[in-house]
Amino acid sequence: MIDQAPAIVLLAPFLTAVLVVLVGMKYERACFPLVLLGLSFSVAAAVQTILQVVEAGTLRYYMGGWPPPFGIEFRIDGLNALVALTVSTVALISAVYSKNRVPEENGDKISIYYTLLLLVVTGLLGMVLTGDAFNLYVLLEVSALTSYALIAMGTRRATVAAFKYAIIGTIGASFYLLGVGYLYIKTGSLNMFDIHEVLVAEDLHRSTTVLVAFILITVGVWIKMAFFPLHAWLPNSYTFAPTTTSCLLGPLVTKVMVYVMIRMMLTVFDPVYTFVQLNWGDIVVWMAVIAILVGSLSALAQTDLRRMLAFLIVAEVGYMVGGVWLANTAGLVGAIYHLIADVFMTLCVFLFAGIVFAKTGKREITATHGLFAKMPLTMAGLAVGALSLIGIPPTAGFFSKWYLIQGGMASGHWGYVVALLISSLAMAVLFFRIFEYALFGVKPAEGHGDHHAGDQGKFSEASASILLPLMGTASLVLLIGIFNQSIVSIITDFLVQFNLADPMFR
Amino acid sequence: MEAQGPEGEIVSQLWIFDLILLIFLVLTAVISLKVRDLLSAAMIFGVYSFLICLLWTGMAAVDVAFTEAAVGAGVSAVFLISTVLRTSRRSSD
Amino acid sequence: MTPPAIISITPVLASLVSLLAVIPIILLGRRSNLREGTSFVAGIVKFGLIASMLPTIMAGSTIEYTLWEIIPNLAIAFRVDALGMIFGLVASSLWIITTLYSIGYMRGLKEHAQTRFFSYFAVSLAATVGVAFAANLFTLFLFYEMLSLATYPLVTHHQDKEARSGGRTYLTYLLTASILFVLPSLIYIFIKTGGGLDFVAGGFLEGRIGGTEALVLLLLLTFGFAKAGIMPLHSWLPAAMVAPTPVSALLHAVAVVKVGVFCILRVYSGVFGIEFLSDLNLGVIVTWIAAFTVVVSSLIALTQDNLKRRLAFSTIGQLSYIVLGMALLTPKGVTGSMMHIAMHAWGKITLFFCAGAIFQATGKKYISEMVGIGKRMPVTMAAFFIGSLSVIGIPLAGGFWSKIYLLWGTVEDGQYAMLAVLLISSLLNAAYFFPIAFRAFFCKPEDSLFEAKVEEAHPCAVVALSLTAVVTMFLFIYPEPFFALADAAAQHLMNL
Amino acid sequence: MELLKAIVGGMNYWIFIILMMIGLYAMITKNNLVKKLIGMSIFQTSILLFFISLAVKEGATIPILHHDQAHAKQGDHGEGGKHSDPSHKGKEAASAIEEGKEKPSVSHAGSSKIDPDRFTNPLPHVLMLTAIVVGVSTLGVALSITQKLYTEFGTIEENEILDQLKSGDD
Amino acid sequence: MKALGFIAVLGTGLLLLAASRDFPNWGDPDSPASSYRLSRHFITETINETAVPNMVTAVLADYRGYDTLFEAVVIFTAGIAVIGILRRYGSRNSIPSARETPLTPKKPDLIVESTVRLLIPIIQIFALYVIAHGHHSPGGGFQGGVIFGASFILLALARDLKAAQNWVAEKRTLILACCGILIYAGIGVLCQFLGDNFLDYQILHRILPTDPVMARYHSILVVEIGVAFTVTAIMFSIYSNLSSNGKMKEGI
Repeated sequence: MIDQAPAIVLLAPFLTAVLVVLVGMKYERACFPLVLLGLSFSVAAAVQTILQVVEAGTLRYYMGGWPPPFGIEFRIDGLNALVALTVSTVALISAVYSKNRVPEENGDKISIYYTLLLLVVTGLLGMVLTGDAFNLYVLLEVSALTSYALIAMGTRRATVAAFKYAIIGTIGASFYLLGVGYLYIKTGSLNMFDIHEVLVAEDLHRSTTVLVAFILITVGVWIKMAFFPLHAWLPNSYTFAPTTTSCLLGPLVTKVMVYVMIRMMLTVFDPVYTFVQLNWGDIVVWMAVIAILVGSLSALAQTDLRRMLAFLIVAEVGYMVGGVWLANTAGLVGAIYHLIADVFMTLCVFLFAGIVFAKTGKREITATHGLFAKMPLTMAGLAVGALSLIGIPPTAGFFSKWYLIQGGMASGHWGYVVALLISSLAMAVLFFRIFEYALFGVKPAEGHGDHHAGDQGKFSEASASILLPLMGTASLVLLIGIFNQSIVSIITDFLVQFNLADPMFR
Repeated sequence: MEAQGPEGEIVSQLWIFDLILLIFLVLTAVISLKVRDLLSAAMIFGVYSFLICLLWTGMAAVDVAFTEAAVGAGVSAVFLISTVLRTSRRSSD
Repeated sequence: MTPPAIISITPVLASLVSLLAVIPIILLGRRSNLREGTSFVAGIVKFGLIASMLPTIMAGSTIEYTLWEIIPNLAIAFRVDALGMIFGLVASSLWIITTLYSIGYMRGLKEHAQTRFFSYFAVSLAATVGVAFAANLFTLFLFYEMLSLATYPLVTHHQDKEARSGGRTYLTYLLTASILFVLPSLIYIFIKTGGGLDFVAGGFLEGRIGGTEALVLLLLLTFGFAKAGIMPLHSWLPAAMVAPTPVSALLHAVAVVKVGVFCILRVYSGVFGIEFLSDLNLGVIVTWIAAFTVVVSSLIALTQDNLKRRLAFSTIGQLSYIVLGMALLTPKGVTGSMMHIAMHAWGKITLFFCAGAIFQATGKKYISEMVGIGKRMPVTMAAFFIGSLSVIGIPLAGGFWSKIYLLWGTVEDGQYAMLAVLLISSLLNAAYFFPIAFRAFFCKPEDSLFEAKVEEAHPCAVVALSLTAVVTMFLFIYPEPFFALADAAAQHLMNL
Repeated sequence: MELLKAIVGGMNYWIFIILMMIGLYAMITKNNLVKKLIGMSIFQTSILLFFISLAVKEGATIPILHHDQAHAKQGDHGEGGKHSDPSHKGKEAASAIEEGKEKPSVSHAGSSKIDPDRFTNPLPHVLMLTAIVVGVSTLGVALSITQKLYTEFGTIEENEILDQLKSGDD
Repeated sequence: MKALGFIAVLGTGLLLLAASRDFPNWGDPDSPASSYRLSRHFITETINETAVPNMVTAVLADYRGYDTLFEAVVIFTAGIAVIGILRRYGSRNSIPSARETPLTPKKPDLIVESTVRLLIPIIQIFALYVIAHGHHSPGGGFQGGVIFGASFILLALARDLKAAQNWVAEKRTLILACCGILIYAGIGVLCQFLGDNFLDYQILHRILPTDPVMARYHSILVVEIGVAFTVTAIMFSIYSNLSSNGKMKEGI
């Protein structure tokens, strides 16, 4: 069964999703253990896959036994394997978190909720693993449809956001599909690697159609990943969705789309094409700079905790897009490493927001007042995530920022470097504001703070199923930071084939 | 002419039919978006789907045409109509 | 000439021991005696570990240990040399005394959250010693940031509005400077040198970067280590005086601020290299910046009525002495500045202890309210007097020696302007310290603002401050250990 | 006549772009949610139109083999099935594909009867079957969100919903 | 907003237009898409490798069977999503703004009823034909499934939702949908258990009394049936949710 691992990564959550519907009709309590089981299988298979990739290089799995380009293949290299493991791990963690929260937030639809949760994970994993451009679209839609539903299950503002997301998301996905069509009309192939071969072999890189295909795919993916100025759908969606939803979607969706962008830029189109021939690096990096600044400064202006975090996602997407378009090894290593690190950092802070909401029933940042005394473990978890977002060693965020800044300096994009530093500061301000509330309680200016804290201050740490995911994520953030070398070595092994050290990439 | 198969022949001679279809396609699309009565809009959207289905038959994509006939002209329109009847029939634009 | 480096884990342990002590401190939170006992034990162990390395260092060797390579060519590594040793010794020995003092102060004032206080205190010390023994710029930065964060809860200990705004200023200055200035310089140097940020006696930048780059980097790093309080990035220090006095004493007279200047010293000597700096003639720029800070801060100190704030501005000035001495780039200047780290630490901590003791015993913060206090708290005020002697640089206290060396340094290089600056500022120092002691002891009896019932502070505090005062005087008689270390360090750094 | 045909043929691409623009414009600017969704459907069908258009081959027929052709092939295949070891045959076919660039069809006797130019390209059809299904699924989900919005806000006009949100009675 | 939208739309249109000059000629048999080995292989080899005359069916269910599995999953997802969004169970206090009752009071209409009664069996038989005959003619699981689902929708339209639900109750639709997916995925997993890759039907010749090629042929049929199950169930489920505003009581 070991050589089936790549398929199991995906099939485990997928089949569980179907089973959950069936079992959930009769035994609602059995849903949660099933979900855990399915996702654990997925994580185990992902670990197995990554071990195989590290050991033996690229792994190929032909769906239906048809070799590409006739059939659909999974071609798993270091990048896929890493992202897949990340996705399945995060899914597992947020599933654990959802145990107590789903009955509270969507009590009448527990099995439906879990099914959607597993399906969105299936879609994301499928996007990560597949080597077929069209198949990616199908799985993109699987994850998109589930996201709409998961978000729409929140408050009534979430429904509005979900509709907006559905419209914008469909535009993005359709652009992507159109781009694939434009590639198909020129190459006649759908397999990503085969498309690349044809593009190179027939020197199609000069064709207008390929250029338009590139623009369409890039813009489509940017819409889906909420890259400024295409981010309008994101903040409200993640703010008003059920907390379990935002813990799952917030960290994953945008990052997986960043993965898709990297895959498209490097594997389908050639780095020589995307970076040298088009030479849009400057423009895109400047757009990323604006994204970073707008994201982090808008985050400063928010009073709603999750909305603030949502804007941070916008900034983080700017980091990654900018990092990729720096077009050098350090930048790409930084972007990919940040992709992985950021998934866990974001999960960490979203879990915290979820806990705060669960405990206080409030969405505002001020809801954190006095939490240091009441929930020290929770605050410790947040502290790790926050330090990582700010970029304090030895958390993961520091190392990604290190590589990104290194890349920015190496390619002379000083604006990007400055933007990174400013956004670090903005995040520092943001999180220390939270720490202050947590440390001091209500604003001292209001005077009667102590009574206030005393009134509703009877709660303590959340239950284990809510707290454990946070602790787990926090320790993962630390571990990813500490063992950054092994992750980075996988990434650099992946990047070697593109020969980015070539002087033409600056 | 004889060298081509019968089906191929049909395709190549239907260009004028194609042209009319395409024009009507655009017309129905615009009308379904312009009509203020949503029920009519949904109906006209059904017509649109049906036209596009004919177009595809003309382009030898029978499977797709079949599916579009069932899904686009049939089920999609029914979904739209049921939503319109469940919500509001008037549109401000 | 130099004996080979010794590989030993002692420096790591020396740094970590106080970090490990946090666990028992938290666990023993409810039993205050045991908790503070743990602090004591940790302090003594720490001091012992550092002292145990002294003979090796005195013999001219170094002790190294690489903890782990975190990014290729970039490791968390420790190395003990003479310069680090001076700082390590000072910080760890003062921790013991400060712990003693804190017991008196915290219990005397019945402060809340003492467990938190003692645990973060221990963490801060771990970071401080980590900075002292860092083998490369990266490790240095790591511990520097750790110190910034660990001291935040200490600064805001009172958790009131004032503490909150003070804490805000504190972190804003320190983090902004280090993230905006130090981190990019670090990465830039990393790119330019292709890794390996290890401190080397002659510096490693020479020949790798041009003059303009060197100037920009120098300024970025000088201001980036904002803990050194060089103007205009000094405002955090007075703001941080909202902290409880033991914190102000140890951290803001010794650990934190000295970490700042220590970092600057390290960067000048280990990254740029004295020779490289003097070749490019960059020292002059820094001396002028430092001189400006020295004079202006002394003038501001004159106008402060709050005792702790006056001490804070005094500290800002004294820190710039050290930077100035280093920037002279002469052997005597460098020696002087290194000695001043130690001498000023003992002197200033005495002053802070006294300020705290006064506050604890009488609740007074303002100098104008301290008329006649000497009669009620003679021990405290005597210690205060000794401390001010040391800081001003008058014989009978250790500060004299370091100041002499600094002056000698200016003369050696012919920088008479700097000589003038140092002398003027000494006068100003005297002008803002002596009146306090004078009015405390020699005011007319009817002017005294104190009732007879006012007594000395908590015994622990008094013992602590007497101890530091005695040591300050002792250093005048026997400055040998610090002198030898500073001299060795200077010889090593100047490649003499 | 030929020229006109070519123009009309090329017109498919034009019409696809026009339809796409209509759909996209409606999605972005229409105020009524149902109208937006109709626009979305038009947008999606325009992409289908593009894909199907690129599958068209002059003089080719629907991608289904004639009954006699299929029968001949199946008979041929059936004999093969009887005579040779079945599993071996499957492997052989697969390995023939593996070998790659040269037309795999030559590896199999009898397949030369099928002229690829006689049939339209089936692949875009397959893709668009999927896309149609995706389209109707999206429509269904979006319509259900619309209904939920109606139950919560009592309107399906975007500006009225936004006004209600702004007045802050959440 | 309108101006901005217009600019964006115009930009996109111009972009696409710019590329369309670069396209191969209309209907050109030598265009890359048509002449590439992928398309040629599908046209010439399908019959040899799968024995299915309808290339679309073969490519859909075999070469790109993995795609099609997820196509079915998209439908399934949509069904679950609509339930998740819209379905309101039982006792929750209803919101008055929702239109509770049908627009026009339903009177049993003799002509409509009897026509429908006559039509539905014919539609369903036709749907089964479409599913089963997908190998040889246009059609297959999706089309058949949609038509089958439409027969229930027709019933619900002509009479009311209850009548249709007597045939397929809510739970039953879900079970049916899951079964469809499980049939499809189950075939795939079965292939894995027999030692081949997911959905590699040829290995099934070990348990079916045929050779590998015919194993593919038959598996495609099974897979299509699975798809049909799911599509039928979900189409009806979405309709009943949409038409009853998630209450599953009265349709439109």
